[in-house]
Amino acid sequence: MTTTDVNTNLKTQEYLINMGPQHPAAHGVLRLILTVDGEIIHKVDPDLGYIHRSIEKMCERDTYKQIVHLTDRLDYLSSHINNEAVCLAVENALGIEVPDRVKYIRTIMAELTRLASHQLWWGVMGMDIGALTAFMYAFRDREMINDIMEETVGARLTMNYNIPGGLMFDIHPGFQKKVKDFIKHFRKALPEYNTLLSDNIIFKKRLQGIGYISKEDAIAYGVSGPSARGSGISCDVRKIHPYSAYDKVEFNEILIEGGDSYDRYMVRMKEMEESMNIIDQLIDNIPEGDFQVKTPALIKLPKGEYYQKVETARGELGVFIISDGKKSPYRFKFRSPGFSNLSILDKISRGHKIADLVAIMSSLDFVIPDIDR
Amino acid sequence: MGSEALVLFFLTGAFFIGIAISIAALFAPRSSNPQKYEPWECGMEVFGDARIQFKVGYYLFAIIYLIFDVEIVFLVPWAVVMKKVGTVAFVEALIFLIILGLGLIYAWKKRALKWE
Amino acid sequence: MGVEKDIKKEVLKDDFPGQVIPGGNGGNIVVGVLDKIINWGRSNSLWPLYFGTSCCAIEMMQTGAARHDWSRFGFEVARPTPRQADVIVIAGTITNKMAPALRKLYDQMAEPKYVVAMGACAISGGPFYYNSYSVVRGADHVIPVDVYVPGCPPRPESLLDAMIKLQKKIRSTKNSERKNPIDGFDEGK
Amino acid sequence: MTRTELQSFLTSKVEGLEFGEETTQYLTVTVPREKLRDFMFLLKDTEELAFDYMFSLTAVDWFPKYLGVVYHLESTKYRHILVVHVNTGNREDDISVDTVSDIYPTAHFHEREAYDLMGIVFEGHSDLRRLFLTDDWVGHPLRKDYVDEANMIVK
Amino acid sequence: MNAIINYFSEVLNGGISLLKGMGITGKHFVRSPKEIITQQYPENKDTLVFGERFRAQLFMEHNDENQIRCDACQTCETVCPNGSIEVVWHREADPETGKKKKVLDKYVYHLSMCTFCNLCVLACPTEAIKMNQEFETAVYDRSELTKVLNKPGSKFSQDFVDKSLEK
Amino acid sequence: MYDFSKMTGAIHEWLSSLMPSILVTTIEWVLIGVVFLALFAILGLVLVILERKIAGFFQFRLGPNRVGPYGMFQTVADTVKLLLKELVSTNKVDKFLYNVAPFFVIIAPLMIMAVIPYGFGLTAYDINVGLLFVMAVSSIGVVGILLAGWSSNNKYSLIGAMRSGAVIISYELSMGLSALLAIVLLAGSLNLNDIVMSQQAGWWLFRGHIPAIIAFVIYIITGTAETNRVPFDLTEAESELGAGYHAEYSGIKFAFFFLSEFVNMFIISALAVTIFLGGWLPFHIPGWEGFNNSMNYIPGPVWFFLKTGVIIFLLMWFRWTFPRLRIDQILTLEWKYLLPISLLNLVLMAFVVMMGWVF
Repeated sequence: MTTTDVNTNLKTQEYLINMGPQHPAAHGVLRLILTVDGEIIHKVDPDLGYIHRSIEKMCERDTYKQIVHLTDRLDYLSSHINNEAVCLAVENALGIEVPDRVKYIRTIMAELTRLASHQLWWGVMGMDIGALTAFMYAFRDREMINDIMEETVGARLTMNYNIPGGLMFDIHPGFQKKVKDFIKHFRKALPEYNTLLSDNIIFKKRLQGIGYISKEDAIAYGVSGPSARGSGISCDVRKIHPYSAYDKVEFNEILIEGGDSYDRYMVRMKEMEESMNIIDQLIDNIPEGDFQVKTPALIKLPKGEYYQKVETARGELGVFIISDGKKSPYRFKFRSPGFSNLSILDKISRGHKIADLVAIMSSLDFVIPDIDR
Repeated sequence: MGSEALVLFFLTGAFFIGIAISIAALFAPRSSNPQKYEPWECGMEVFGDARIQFKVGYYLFAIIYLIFDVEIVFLVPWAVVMKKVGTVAFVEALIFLIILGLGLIYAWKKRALKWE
Repeated sequence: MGVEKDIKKEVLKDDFPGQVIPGGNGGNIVVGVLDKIINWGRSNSLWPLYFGTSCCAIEMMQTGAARHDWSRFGFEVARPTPRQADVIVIAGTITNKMAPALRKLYDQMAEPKYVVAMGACAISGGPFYYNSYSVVRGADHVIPVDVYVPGCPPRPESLLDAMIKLQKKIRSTKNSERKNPIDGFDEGK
Repeated sequence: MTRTELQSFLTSKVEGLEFGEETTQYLTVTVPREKLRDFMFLLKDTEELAFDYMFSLTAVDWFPKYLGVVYHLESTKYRHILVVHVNTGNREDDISVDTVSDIYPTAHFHEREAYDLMGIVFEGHSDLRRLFLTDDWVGHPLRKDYVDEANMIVK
Repeated sequence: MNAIINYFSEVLNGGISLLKGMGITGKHFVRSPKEIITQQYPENKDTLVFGERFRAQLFMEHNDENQIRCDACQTCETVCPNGSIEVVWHREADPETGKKKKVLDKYVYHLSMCTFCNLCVLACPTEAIKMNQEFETAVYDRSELTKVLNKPGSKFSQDFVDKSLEK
Repeated sequence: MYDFSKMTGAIHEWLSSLMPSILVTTIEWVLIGVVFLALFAILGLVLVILERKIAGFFQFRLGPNRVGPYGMFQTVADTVKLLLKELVSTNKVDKFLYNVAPFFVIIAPLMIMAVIPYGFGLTAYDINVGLLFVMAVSSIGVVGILLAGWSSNNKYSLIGAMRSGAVIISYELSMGLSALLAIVLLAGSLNLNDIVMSQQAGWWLFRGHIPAIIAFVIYIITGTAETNRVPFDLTEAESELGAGYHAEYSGIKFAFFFLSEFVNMFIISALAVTIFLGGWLPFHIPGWEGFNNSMNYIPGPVWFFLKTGVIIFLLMWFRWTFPRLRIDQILTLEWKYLLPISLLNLVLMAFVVMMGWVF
């Protein structure tokens, strides 16, 4: 007798099943139409647009200062970085050089945002895999960042702190101390995260070998951010095309060669440490100076095309402005990281089980409004 | 109490559920519209019926389970008297368990224990 | 507040698309003893449906998380299926594509059911009220809303405040006169 | 490769390219519609260019002349960036562009998006359906002349 | 033999990792009386302090004489990205100079649409509007969210503007 | 030790002196029914609130604290609400099976509760094959889950039900081998009361050497799986299947599934206590006579529920720590790890018993 697989001869029926838009693991309202046989996924067909809010169209009628607040609502977990992208694009187009103080504060804020985003991702990832307490631990620490934001920015989530030409307010006097307190706290909390989930055998087994992205695929599908770095591709915009104060700080680009879900997970976990290092380097050295430069009340960009890349918590966000010289852009396009990352979902989840799909989705870290815009 | 306890507990349970369901059926508010009676599938129209030839990846598990379960039942009386009978029972059961273990190894090697 | 009433008409009259489904129920001052018991149960065990579409969902999670902890009120048993949920917290924008799904979920919920519209988008479309081609201007065009919480997103305390107000509303409901506000509004879709 | 090197290299390989002004942020090149696929293959497969990473695909309505697609390409090896423009014949009936989704798989979704919101038809795309909007949606909302009185309140 | 050792070491290491995880949660359980960070919202209303810049609602400052600083210039209305401010005004001749000036009738604020982006407050030349922290804004009827911010009979006062700008 | 059968006997005799035997039997039946229903319902209510409170403490939060003192009546409020919630079912369900499923999941645990000794002589149904009976009836509960999932005509339910079938039949093997047989070897009886009495000299967990400890660990793992709790909660697996097998149940029908999960947890813990931890026997430390005597004053049922509480807490601790396993991993764990280890353990235990190495 040969040791052939005895399971292969059973005839069964493929069926379609909706996952989302209202589903606990849909991370919002992503709808996936799954073609499944038993529990094995044969095809994933994402159906987007359940949160398509026509932000690009709206931008064509707004002034540049107004556009900034819309970007909060794109990828709401990296709202500050989205704001920054628009502001940088406008500043570059106008040829404005912002003061160093602004650059430093923006960078610190961006890294805090990244931390908050990764914390939330970690919590939700835990929840998707079934560890409910992880969620609460993450939110405890996230709440501290929210407090910092609330004090300096005045909002907890959709911050709208950047304006073209600088920042809306100067930092709050208590900002530096609070940030340092948080970093001190989080340096202790992060190892707990690792003990609770990263080293947990169940968690490892659930993620290792699941959703493998090869290096070539990642580039071809335009995967960016931590998801690509989990496949060993150097794609950190902060390193390659530095903006704000990233050329003034030393940090490592986390690269892990493996390419499966666990590697993507670990990239984010290590990125949190890097973010803390970046903040450490900057927080005591914020230079004195203005927190904004004067811009005209109604900004008009010169005719032309402007592209600005930034690294959000999810990957490379591109802001593409085509201006015809009027007060509103002619065309405003967001190249959102999630959109490209989503396009590889079908390829990497085929042949896995439904439970794996949830893990893969978590490891790619989607924010649906970012994809749908 | 004797075996009539089974009847008693069956009746108790049935009574409990019956009362609760009838209270709900009688006094709960209700509303009706066509969409209410469609299966829930994340808020979308369902694709087809759920009565499908579902791939039961553990079909073989069920068969192996059956074999093992029956054999465990054989072990139960042995376990009860093991203390009294002693070595003979141990050796006999050992042979039995070895065969059982061989069966498991066979299934393992045939990859019947691989869920797909 | 006569002035304000006029303004509302003035401002909301013409450019408001569609028809708003009114929220209904509640507001009775005298309720019977049995009603009190029933309402006590209902108001203290509002199980929300997992329904977060965008930014507000994060604040909703925050409300559920340790700092604000809505489990104190017994709201923490979030149900994924509408059959077992009591309240939809519409946390986020409702788009034209999502509206039928929202309606379906609402319809599939078992009575009694309540709706909280959380955040500007769910109340009126918020930042997407003007110039957007795909956003429903207020979830109350789709399903009846009991409590509105403005904010973009509202902070967790605001949401808790809204939930407490919803509890108040439930407690002032006469169950014999209770009806589903959507009944008679349209025939479902 | 620097910008000027890139420009001279491309001019030597392909005819009919129009380069943008010197002042643009990245080197911008307009490709004739027929040559798009060949050009893209050239960009991707040539060893010296190695534009393997398409990070953005934008559909633009150059009202009232034609619709256009803007491709942003980067090389993960050399880190140079090229912007490729391609235009359709007009805005009404000649609105097709060859697909590049087989060259750059990421374009698969981006092209569906462009089809959905701008109405550009990508010839040879394997699965050109609406992505964001419902199938029964009329019109393509990102076009400049799009009006939707039922859904859109213009401020 | 190696396989068997691996088999058992996997079981052991797996078990240890699980126990470590339980250690973390167990530690927090034991320490929970100290570590609980829950704020009991409705009871702590009086002691609740938000960041001083936190924005929850737009309001218009009135002084004791029912004067406001808003001269109906409509800057906020144009600057607002989502049209949540509507300034209703009429022209009136100034009794002193005789020049026709804008006079505020109603300052309509749609709280239901506001995103608290603070652009209006920044843009206001006379600092007439501010953000406050009244966050308990939930209502049963959506029309209650459309507010008139100026009190009836309020008047624009240049003195009031000067006084506050001096500060 | 107070023999509760004396008390029940006294009640019986008192009743018999008052009325004819048929009436006595009826009254006794009603009494027993009411007592067990009350126990069942109280267990459900208490365990649910306990779980929510404990979850809170694991997560830096308070948990329910508004309804009644310390939130004690939270579950009562939930029950009132669930009782008066509309019963919705789709028009595609298999009506009969859909309605009959809750009966399975409630009656099976109720029947198991009948054979558990809560105190000396405090068993409703003292059956000589108690353990076998428990194993047999507990698998009936699965039928309820399978029926619920299949009849709902919802694909998520179907997947959940199929998973539950796979898991529960698999884990019954290890449970039988480890818990049943290993301890039956030691105790020499299948009667739960006898098993408890056989532990007077010391609990089997301590007296049974390493094999008993291994058996206990395996029993706890399989018990968690049998009750569909984290890390084996993949029948409901919120993040994957929505609500799983009970997705189409609303109101009180859903409450039955909810309740049965918690009562099953109690049963698993109660069995663990009965088999491994000496049931209602007080905690004794050999040699400490004074301590042991004072322990004897605490009544048996108190000991029983105390020990059960500890095991329940352990299960809750699992739930609030671990991620969920995947279906194939669960089956791998059972068939490739637990089952071989149980078999080996059984041999080891038999050897230990044969050599008389038990303390």
